[in-house]
Amino acid sequence: MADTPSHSPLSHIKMAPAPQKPASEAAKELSLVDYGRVGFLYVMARSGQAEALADALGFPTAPNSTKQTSDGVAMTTAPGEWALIAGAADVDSVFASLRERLAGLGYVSDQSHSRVKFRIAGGNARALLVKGVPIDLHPREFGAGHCAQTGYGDIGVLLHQVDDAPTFDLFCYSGFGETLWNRLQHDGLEYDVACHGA
Amino acid sequence: MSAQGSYRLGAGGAIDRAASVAFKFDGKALTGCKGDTLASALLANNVRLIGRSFKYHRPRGVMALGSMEPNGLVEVREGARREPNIPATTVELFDGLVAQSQNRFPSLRYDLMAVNQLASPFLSAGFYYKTFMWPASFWESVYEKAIRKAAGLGRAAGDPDPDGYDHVHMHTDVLVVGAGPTGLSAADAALSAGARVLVVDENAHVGGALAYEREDIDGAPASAFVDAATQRIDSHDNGDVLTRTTALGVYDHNLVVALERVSDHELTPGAGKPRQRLRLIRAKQIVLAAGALERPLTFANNDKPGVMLSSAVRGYVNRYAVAPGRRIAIVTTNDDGYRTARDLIDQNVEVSLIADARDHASAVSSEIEGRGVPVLRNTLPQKVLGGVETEGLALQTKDGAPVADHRCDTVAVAGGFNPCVHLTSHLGAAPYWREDLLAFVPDIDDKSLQTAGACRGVYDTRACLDDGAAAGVEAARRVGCDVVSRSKSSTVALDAANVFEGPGDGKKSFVDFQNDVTAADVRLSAQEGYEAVEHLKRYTTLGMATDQGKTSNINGLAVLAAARNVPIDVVGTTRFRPPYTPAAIGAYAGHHRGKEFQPIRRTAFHRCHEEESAVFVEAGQWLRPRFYPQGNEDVFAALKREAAAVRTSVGVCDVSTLGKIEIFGPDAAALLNKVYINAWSKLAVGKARYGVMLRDDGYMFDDGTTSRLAEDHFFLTCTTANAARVLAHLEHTSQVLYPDYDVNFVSATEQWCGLALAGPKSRALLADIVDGFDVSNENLPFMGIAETTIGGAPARIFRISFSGELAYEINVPWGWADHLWRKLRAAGEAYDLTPYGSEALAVLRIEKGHIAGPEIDGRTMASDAGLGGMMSKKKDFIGKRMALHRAETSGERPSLVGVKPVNTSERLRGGAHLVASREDGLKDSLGWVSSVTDSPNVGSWIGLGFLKGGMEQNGRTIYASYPLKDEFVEVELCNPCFVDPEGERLRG
Amino acid sequence: MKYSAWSIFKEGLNRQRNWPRAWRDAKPKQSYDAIVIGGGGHGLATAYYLAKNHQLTNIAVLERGWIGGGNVGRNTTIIRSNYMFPENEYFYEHSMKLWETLEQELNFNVMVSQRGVLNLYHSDAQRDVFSRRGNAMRLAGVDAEILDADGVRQKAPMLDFENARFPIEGGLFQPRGGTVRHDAVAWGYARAASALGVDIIQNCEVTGIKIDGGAVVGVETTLGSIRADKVAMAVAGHTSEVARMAGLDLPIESHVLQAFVSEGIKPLLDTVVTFGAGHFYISQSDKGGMVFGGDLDGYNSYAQRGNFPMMHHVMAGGMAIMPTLGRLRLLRHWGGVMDMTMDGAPIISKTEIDGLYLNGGWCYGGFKATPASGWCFAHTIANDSPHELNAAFKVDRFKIGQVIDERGVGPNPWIQ
Amino acid sequence: MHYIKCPWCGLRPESEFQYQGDATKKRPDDDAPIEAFTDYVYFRDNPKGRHTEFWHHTGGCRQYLVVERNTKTHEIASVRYAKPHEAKPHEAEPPKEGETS
Ligand SMILES: Cc1cc2nc3c(=O)[nH]c(=O)nc-3n(C[C@H](O)[C@H](O)[C@H](O)COP(=O)(O)OP(=O)(O)OC[C@H]3O[C@@H](n4cnc5c(N)ncnc54)[C@H](O)[C@@H]3O)c2cc1C
Ligand SMILES: NC(=O)c1ccc[n+]([C@@H]2O[C@H](COP(=O)([O-])OP(=O)(O)OC[C@H]3O[C@@H](n4cnc5c(N)ncnc54)[C@H](O)[C@@H]3O)[C@@H](O)[C@H]2O)c1
Ligand SMILES: Cc1cc2nc3c(=O)[nH]c(=O)nc-3n(C[C@H](O)[C@H](O)[C@H](O)COP(=O)(O)O)c2cc1C
Ligand SMILES: [Zn+2]
Repeated sequence: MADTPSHSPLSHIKMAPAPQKPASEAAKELSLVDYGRVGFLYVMARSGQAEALADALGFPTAPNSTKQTSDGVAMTTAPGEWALIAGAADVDSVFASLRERLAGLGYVSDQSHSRVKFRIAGGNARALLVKGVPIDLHPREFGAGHCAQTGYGDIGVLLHQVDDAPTFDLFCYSGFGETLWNRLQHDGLEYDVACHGA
Repeated sequence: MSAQGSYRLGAGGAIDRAASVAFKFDGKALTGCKGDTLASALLANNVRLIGRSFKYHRPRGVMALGSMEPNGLVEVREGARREPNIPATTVELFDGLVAQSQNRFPSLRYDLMAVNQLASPFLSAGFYYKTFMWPASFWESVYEKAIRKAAGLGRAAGDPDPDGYDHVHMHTDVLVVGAGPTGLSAADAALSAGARVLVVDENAHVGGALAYEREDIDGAPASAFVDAATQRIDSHDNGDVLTRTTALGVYDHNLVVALERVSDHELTPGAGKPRQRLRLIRAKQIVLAAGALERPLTFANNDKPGVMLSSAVRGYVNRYAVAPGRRIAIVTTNDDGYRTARDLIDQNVEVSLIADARDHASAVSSEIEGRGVPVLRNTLPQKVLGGVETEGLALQTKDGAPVADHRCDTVAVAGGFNPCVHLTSHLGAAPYWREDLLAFVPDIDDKSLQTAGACRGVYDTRACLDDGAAAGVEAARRVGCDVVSRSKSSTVALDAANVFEGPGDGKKSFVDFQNDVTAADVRLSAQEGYEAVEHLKRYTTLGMATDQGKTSNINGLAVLAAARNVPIDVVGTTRFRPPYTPAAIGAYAGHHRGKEFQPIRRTAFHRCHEEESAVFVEAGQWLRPRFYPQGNEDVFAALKREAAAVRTSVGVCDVSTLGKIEIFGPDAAALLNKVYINAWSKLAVGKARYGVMLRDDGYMFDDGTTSRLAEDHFFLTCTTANAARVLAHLEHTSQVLYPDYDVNFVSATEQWCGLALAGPKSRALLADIVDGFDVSNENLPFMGIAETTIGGAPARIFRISFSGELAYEINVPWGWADHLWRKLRAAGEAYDLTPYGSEALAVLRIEKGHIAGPEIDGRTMASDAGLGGMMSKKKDFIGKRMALHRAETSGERPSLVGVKPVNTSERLRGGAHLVASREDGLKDSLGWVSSVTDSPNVGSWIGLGFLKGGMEQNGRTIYASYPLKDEFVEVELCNPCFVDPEGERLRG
Repeated sequence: MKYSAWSIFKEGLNRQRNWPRAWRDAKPKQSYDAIVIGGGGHGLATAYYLAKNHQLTNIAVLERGWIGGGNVGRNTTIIRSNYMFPENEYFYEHSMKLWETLEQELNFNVMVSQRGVLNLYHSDAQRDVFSRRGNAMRLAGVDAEILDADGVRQKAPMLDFENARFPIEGGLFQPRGGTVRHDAVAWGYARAASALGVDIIQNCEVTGIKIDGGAVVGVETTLGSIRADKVAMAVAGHTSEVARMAGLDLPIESHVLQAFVSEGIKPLLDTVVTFGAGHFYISQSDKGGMVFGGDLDGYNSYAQRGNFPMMHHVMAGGMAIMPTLGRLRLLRHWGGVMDMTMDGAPIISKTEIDGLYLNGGWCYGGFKATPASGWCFAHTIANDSPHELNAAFKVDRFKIGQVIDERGVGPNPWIQ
Repeated sequence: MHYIKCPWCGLRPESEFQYQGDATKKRPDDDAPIEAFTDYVYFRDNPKGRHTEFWHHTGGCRQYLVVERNTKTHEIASVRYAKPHEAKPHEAEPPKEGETS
């Protein structure tokens, strides 16, 4: 019995990690990867402090946008609110440091355990996502570096387009993790989705 | 003679003669070929009788092409995949297809129910409103049963649908509905202008009407244009053409819901494929290029197998290389009949006669006459002759002079065109009448929807191409593309006779074929005052069948207008509603069915519970352990064992589903003061407090325990059922009511999972697992909280109790759930630790008199639940004034009491009413029993309830009346707290 | 002409030549003793009972379109009297009794079909809530049965007993509940009222209510102004708009409710089934169509059409409880404008203006109330005071803390 | 289907929102007469036409929005935050012809 938290609501399903493949090949197929728990910090500005906070932490301010910061990838989720994605290993130190830096500006809540991350990548990634995501994912409207707080079917997700492969990350509440996974797997069947652990 | 049908022509058509397809109709094995529809294959095999009508069981056959078909309905497929009422004209032939005729007994050709035809004088429109009233009780038991059995055409499959459906969200600049010349041209133009374009067409093929015609465009066969345009659009990054995709409906803000029949042309869906896919298309601009439908004429026996639309006859010859008959007569009001004649003659099918309602010749009529076809002008059809099938035609001149009966096996009817205005009317716009076109055309001037081509009365193909391009360019311009507008084509008056009905009393002249509505029915309806067009529809059922009046509506309106002696535009049209063609309920539901109806939410301990063989129960979307049976225990045995363990040693229960919200900010306490009835400012850091929230109207909304973790940081818990609403309520309070509050929220329901550890031995067990934290009563008193670790896992421990025992709620981050559970189970062995589920939890809380969902049911005031004293007098809070006002004005309200049977062996039931005597009626009811349990602790059933007078009646006996089971139990009123009323256990 | 099997037979032989108009095509007179605004079920029933029970025959029903074109012509036709609060239960049971003899009363077959209404429950807690209601019905002398899962299976074997997300535990059944041919109710009352002398005036929209010295004196209409001593509003979804003409402020919101009908099929379902947990209910019409619906779309609306989210939800509810519906096809769907009160109970009441009466707030359940609503409203108008059956449905109850909130969701009609 | 242009998230379908009713009513102060409370809680203008109402973007940024919408045509005239925010709203392109929100 290891004294570490379990990694994912899918831990009971044994999945091999994704095989390494040349990028050109990987881009063609559709893959779905369970990353389980990652560092997920929720940052909230106090009234009137959103810009100051963004300045202090180097966070983006435009809606639906993301930015790589020294603490992780910051995504705007709501006016004066951000999700900060950090490595699971760093989360405690980033959390502690943010708490200090946020004094008077806002608050941070460690939500790493409340979310799981699934990654969808490859040529048919959009074809899969449109089965659940209602927003326009056409490259004219939504590209690498964009994020959106929306849903896949009835399950709320924070969607992040990572690159133009295209690769998308979905963060959903842990309680729905298994349901969303099963649904994505089912919806990907017609594209021969390959499912893996991280 | 072809193996693919004796009526198959030797050449031509867009079918693949090399690919034979085997299918069955009414058990008979037949052969068609690839590219056929079921209808064309049946016609090729000379199967003309394919169904019986709704009311009179008249023989019916194929009349049309595509989705407008009113008559040729069959059941397709078998078993759980059986589908009723499918137009044979829409079924693409595939190997192994099985189809059956419907609404006949014992067989299609000898249908006994056809006697209804003899009774037809008594079955006129609305006859059932006038009879079957005596005796009153006979309606359900006799008449209605018979009517219901006779009604309905096909049968539903008896079993759950085995196939899958999915939904896809789409966005586009321009959506074009219809891939005929107009639609393709519109799409092409919009795409070249730089817009994102999507084209949908209900057919398996592109080209729209052109697919059935022998026409040239710019000197080449039309198919060349169609193929090239389709190719151009489909291969473009921003273009897409979807066939087999019907735009079912237009909804607000330009949502078009379309159905793609992904697998209906195959025996079963391919691996991973849905049967059908609903496409939710949000289009900035919509171009409707839906074409026009030919309409029939109204005359006696116009429903017989062998009577077909003129354009359909032509289409069967041209596209499917099928001769619908050997000797075909044509009745027409315009040039379309002659176009049909031309294509028939070219294929060597005999055209025996053309009866033209016009008095004059036209270019094409002269051409056909010149090729030797007899033409009668000024002549109207009066009656189709024959038995089950068409054998001839009786005619009259327009002024009533007789014409010799004509012998033929098929009658092609050309009554003019109805532009396909349906989708323009979904948002409410009504079309208007154009006398020059003898048609209702769309009157839509919407900034996001245009009509083009035949759909707005432009019938010439060249003009359609121009009209489509103009609409496409305009759509692109409106979405911001830099283009120059083009002018729309003008409509050209139709050279047609203004005729809808042949001579006669109309008793067998069908207007609505599928619903068996005749011209006589329409006239009767008008005579009886059902003369508003919507009354006509409802009284006669005109236009209410599966084709929704595609062939019938206008002809019905014409008869009504004549009967009322007003122009047809005064009569108006009935409203079209989605869907354009009937669509599977499964497709609308999509993925949401069975267990997937709502997403399943699992707690962090789900696998632990599974390992402990828990039986789960739904709590909203959550699954929670209901009980943990041991051996073959049933629920009652298990819950008693589990509840007893909590009272005597220690139990553990998953409480992760409770809503949890972190509240930050300097105004957090002020916010809690607004939403809770009690005061929060003075709650010390490290302490928890029970709170009650009210709705604006003063009734109880929710309750829960909230803790202060720092001066500006609270941790709120609320009920599982209300978790989402409570968060919304907090946001409402802080964003809408008090936007100056400096507060932030984050939902933490899934960050922290929780276990309740309850029972006299809970402290000892807790002491064993915490990492050196002092859990003594002094250090962690009742309502105290601790932030510590358990085997390295960060933990928040709350000394709160729902069971009334010494108890703790332990929260750890989600990922530590397994760890915590295993640690507790290992350490718990020494204390006989027992996991307990929601059933035992209910026993415990009822014994303790704690209110829950059944008590806080939205109609309870805090004072009803004995919590009135918590309401702060010093501060404002949501619901305060209304609660106080209601308490003053609404008289004596039932309030919380405990009940137990006087005879302790008797059972109590939730939902019983509390009454003073057996004779009492509902008006005398004094209250009700809200929750009951067979209490292991008390040794009998006990209950909570609400009673007028409440606890003032303590000790009195009354009755719990449950007439649904004829139970009437004498009960004693008592303190709702049955266990440890002083609260020594939970504080000790 | 009296309707009967004999008249049908006679007219069948007579080429249907003698059937008269079902109701007279009346033109407005200058003045009436009473005017009923709204030619829906309630307005027409009110006129009928005013004439029949209170001998008030110099009256008119003013309908802005064609009679029966409002909610009476677009509802899912369910009738029941399965309420929990006495204020509701006695009233709706009175309605049920009137339904049971309505055909003979009106000489019009409105096809009252008492095929039973079955409300499914999925948990013990829900069973207890339903029991409280069922027991209330029984205490009021009304029929009700509580069924377990097997009992439900006998009534509706095609429900999903195996794979449902919310497994069926049982149901509350009212055998006398059922369905009625909705359009026929409007026509039947119109014909019977017209025969008693009531003017039924179509295409006559009321555009103003004339008040003099705190008392009503008539109405303005698109066909001119008409004098009347009493004016009674029964305009359902348009209650707020019409009441505003008299300056009345009401606890009502208008919301859209959708309904759906499938293609006609041979008998599949013999009773009315409601699946509350999935916001879905269904019955089969005599014509064979499966008629079903769900909840309000959930936003204020005067449009007689709904939107996709609720539509999807309803279909999913159907598939969740009756998966054999999957391959059946939706034929048509539409919407109606519901007058939602803030406590879910109706208003049949005098108003603060003399001679002005209000009938409204029927929410999504006013069809079953039609006979009793007309009956009580007529009583209230004729006597200028409510009958005991509708005394609680007064408009001022909201000001004095006496709401009749049987649903318990508070003043938020959009919450399901 | 209503599509609401959330000032933060952009154009989103109705299904992401929870309707929250009439936005013209203001919660009275604690000491207001009881009539003010009954009016606030129960009485509604319920206009046929332009209606000012709350939509809560529960499936997105969780902001309460004030939406002006026509209850007859369902057309949306304007959308703004209930609680003013200093942060930049979604790039507000001028609505193009034909766009409903
Ligand atoms: C989809 C749907 C399903 C329903 N299902 C059920 C059910 O199963 N069971 C049930 O009991 N109830 C049901 N209802 C509710 C029921 O239909 C209504 O509560 C009831 O019909 C309302 O009363 P009414 O018949 O008088 O209304 P309506 O038929 O709407 O009559 C009101 C009339 O007033 C007219 N009017 C409005 N303004 C004016 C004016 N200014 N001047 C003149 N005339 C005017 C309107 O045109 C209309 O004809 C349902 C409603 C809908 C929409
Ligand atoms: N000779 C005449 O008088 C006459 C009359 C009418 C049409 N026509 C001919 O018909 C053609 C008209 O061209 P057009 O492009 O305007 O119409 P069209 O009929 O060629 O194409 C319309 C297409 O839209 C499809 N459609 C209709 N509603 C749909 C929906 N809701 N969802 C998906 N698909 C749908 C139809 O099935 C059809 O394929 C021209 O070639 C014209 O000459 C001639
Ligand atoms: C109980 C019931 C059954 C119905 N059955 C049918 C039907 O079989 N065919 C049909 O086209 N419409 C049917 N309708 C719907 C009506 O055509 C119509 O849509 C509805 O009355 C609303 O009117 P509107 O669409 O004109 O606004 C039915 C309506 C109800 C209330
Ligand atoms: Zn938003």
